[in-house]
Amino acid sequence: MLYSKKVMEYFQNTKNYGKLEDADGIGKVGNPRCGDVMWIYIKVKDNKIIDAKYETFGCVAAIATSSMAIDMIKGKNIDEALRLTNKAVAEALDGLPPEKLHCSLLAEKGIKAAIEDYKSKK
Amino acid sequence: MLYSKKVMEYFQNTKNYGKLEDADGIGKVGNPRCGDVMWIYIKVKDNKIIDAKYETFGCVAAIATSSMAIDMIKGKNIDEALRLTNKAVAEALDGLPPEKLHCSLLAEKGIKAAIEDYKSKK
Amino acid sequence: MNLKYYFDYNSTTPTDPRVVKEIIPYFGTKFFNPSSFYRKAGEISIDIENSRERVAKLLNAEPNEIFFTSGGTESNNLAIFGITLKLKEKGNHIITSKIEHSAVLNTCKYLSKKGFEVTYLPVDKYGLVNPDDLKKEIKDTTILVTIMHANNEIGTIQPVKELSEIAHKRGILFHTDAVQSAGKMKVDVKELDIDMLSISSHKIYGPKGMGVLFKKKRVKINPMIFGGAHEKGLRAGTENVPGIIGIGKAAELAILEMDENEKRLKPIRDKIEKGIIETIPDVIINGNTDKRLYNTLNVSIRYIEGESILAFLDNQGFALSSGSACSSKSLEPSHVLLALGLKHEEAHGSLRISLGKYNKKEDADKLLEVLPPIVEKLRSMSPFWKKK
Amino acid sequence: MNLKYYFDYNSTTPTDPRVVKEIIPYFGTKFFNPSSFYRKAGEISIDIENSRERVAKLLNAEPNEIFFTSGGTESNNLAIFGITLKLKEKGNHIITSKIEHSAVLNTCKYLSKKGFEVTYLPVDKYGLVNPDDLKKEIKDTTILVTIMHANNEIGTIQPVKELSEIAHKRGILFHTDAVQSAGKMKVDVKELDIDMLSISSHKIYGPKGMGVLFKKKRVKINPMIFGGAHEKGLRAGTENVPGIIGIGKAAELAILEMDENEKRLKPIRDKIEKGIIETIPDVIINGNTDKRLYNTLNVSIRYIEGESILAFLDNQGFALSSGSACSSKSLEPSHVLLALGLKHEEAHGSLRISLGKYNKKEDADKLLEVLPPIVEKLRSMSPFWKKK
Ligand SMILES: Cc1ncc(COP(=O)(O)O)c(C=O)c1O
Ligand SMILES: Cc1ncc(COP(=O)(O)O)c(C=O)c1O
Repeated sequence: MLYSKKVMEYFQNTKNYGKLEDADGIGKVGNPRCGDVMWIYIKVKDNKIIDAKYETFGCVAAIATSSMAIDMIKGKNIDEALRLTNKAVAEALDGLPPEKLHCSLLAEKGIKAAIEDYKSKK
Repeated sequence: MLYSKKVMEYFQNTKNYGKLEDADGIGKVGNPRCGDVMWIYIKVKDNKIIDAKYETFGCVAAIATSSMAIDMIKGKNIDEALRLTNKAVAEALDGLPPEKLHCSLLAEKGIKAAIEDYKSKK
Repeated sequence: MNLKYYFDYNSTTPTDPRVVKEIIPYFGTKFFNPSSFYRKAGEISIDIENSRERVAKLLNAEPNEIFFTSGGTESNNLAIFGITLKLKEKGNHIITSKIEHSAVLNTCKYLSKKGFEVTYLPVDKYGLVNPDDLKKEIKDTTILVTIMHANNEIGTIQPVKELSEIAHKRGILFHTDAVQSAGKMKVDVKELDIDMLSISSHKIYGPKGMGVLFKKKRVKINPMIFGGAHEKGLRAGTENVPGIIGIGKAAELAILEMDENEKRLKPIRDKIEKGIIETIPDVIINGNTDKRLYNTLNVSIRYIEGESILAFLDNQGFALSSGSACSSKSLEPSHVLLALGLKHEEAHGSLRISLGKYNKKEDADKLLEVLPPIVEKLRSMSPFWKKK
Repeated sequence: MNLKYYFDYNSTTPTDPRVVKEIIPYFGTKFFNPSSFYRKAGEISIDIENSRERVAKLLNAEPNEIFFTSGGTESNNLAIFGITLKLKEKGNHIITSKIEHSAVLNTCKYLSKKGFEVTYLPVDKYGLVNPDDLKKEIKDTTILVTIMHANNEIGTIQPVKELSEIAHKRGILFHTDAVQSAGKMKVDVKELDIDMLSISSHKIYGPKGMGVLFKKKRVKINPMIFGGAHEKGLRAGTENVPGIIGIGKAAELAILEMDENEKRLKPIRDKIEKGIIETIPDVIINGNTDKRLYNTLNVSIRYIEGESILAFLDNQGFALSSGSACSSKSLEPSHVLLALGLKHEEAHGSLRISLGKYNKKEDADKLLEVLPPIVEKLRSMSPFWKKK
């Protein structure tokens, strides 16, 4: 399996993980059967994502895309975050092996789910 | 193809070949289609084979068995020569590869044919 | 060779330098085609026969029961296709197990699309086939039972002698995939009463691209690759002479070193097993710890996924494998682990540690040092861990 | 390497020392299984892809059209079985020629026992297939035309471009066995418009036990060996990495040296041909002297038998081959020579001289010195010679 340098960097030095105790929205996506589960936590203030974290059970690509996606939404407002595509995440990681593209999709879905959760609680 | 040392010796240093101009019997056996033709010439005096030669178109085994068979009948009387078996020829050569045993049969047949030819002319 | 942290010997082994040394001349001064007429070529065919004898010795077989192929996969295919094509008038039923290597499973799957019926015997939670299950599944149309000797992922060793006896009582041929057992432990085709058996060179410190099918003389099978009359007409193609010489030398070395390897490696494997259980909570040891290859350890580390563990280990120079879907190219995790009854997520979180003759005790100690913090870090990222 | 008097390069070639050098690390430091997860294994799969690219270049193909097999024989089998199994609903008719290698002929013979119909096109007395014959034999049920590029015994080069065009006009796939042409002469799959093509490593100074099937992307065929998803699912089995690296390097060297080899070897071959004609009466040159591999010479020496000639030559250190039945294990002489219309005894008396890159002009001179007295001696023993 050959990952880009960027993927390995994000995988190894991943920082954005852990539970966000006072999260305003949580997106739980994925299925342990398939080997990938991603929980995205967001904290929102004035329509802006002021903090975000993830918890991920999954492979290198799943962890790296989680971490990258968090980096990409932190500080953004919700609408911007909703426009984040899996493609953008994969590109930011200098690409993913074809069989791993579904991981970036998971990150996109996780963020959307977290925002929805936030909206539904509002 | 692995021949015994004896076969190679008889093949390389074969001496008994050539036409016997005043032969008393000639045995022509084999078939060029199959790659082996043996002509056995004998000269007979007082029921004894006093000289013999062969001409052979064929492989190493065919040539070596021709030469060996000639050695084995020269000086013998006809009845003895008729008893020469292909097995004896092969054994005298320290054996032949299985797919080459038919060559020794040819030598046996050639000698029998030559003796028959001699008898029929008598 | 830099094998310090290589723990993936069930995947492949380096070619023993003594084997390489024996191979080299066959690229150069001894390059002749063994089918050619001249003496130097004839000498190569003698060398091939010597190699056949060495392999025969490893299996306690006769040299004329040894056929060279291009690997374990081809040997398995040849055994299965060879029999089924030969006996298809007699019956169309094959019995195998759920935990076979893909070289057997996918061959059977293909045949089942072509009108054959295949029964996949289940295994217990340690990976053992129950001989009674075999008895029950045999029917009048059964023409072949193929059950592996030792499993590549969990190391579980099947009772092949008992299984082959059951097959034979019903007049059915028995094949075993011994790719993982041969060279590691005694494999005696006479004692086990096996009709056909597959081995692979690159699993026993021989070169890649070479395998052997043992086939009893009285067992007649169809060839699969047609052409020249090589391997007594069973396998056409100019002989891979370096490969043949290599597997012969590898077999010879295996006979000599097998016991010593077992004596040295089993304690190391056991130590790793014990160390993992003691330092990492929530792990499952997969396989049958009584009937298991002495070099193999398979463990599921719950709440995390195998590829991630492999990646962190790889960064520190350790080579292992996992039954996770992510570390292979399929989407499903190991069919072997699932057959044991593991949940998908447990199979995804599995590690296989397989030792070989270049492993040292110190390397294992190092692995035990490195693994727990990796597991801890990954668990700290996992949504499942803290939820316990 | 002691190749002074080796004139049997069409049978096999020594592995070029530069190829051996490139192979060696893959037994040791680079022994990893390319399917494994860790980085060092990933590097091996990159090396494999580089090798694929080198082979692709040799054929002017795309790398994803190159599939590694265990040899020329398997490649031919895979092409033929692969298509016939895939298209058997569409038709059951195969067209080939009478002078194919046994790897094609015996595969076709097997299929003809399994319900396929096979047409064996005749050749003219120089070994050429007549394109008109192909046109005539194509019918609605034809699913494959497989005709070799250059013949291994006589060197005759078929008009494959023309032949494949005829097949394509009728929507039929075209395979060619290029085992003897690839590496020796330009083989451009785009220019020749070939759907599938076989090559063999050990004929181009690469290691034995390795071959390639070129297959156009749009051509779908069935695999023949089942198991893991290697070679994009077309050929299962742990990759023979040293073999793959070896054929890649051999391909690279062939591209570089092909022209030079032709320039140097053709005059030597021609000199031998001329020398034999001038010094030995009653010989027949077999093959097409216009459309012929530059390294190959096949001559029938009438009234004597080939094996005997080979044996005397062998004693003096010369390695050649013959189309005589006696030098092989069958009873029939070369089917190729018979297809040219030669009498059995003329085929039995044939010699094949095939040159390669280690042959020198002086060695050829030596052969010309040695051969006539051998012929004379054998003729003096022959019952046919004096009867003329
Ligand atoms: C149990 C088992 N059978 C068959 C094979 C296939 O052998 P090869 O890699 O030689 O094709 C392997 C290894 O890959 C194996 O572990
Ligand atoms: C024309 C031709 N096709 C196929 C083959 C078979 O190739 P391999 O020896 O690699 O099996 C050969 C050589 O033996 C050959 O000359």
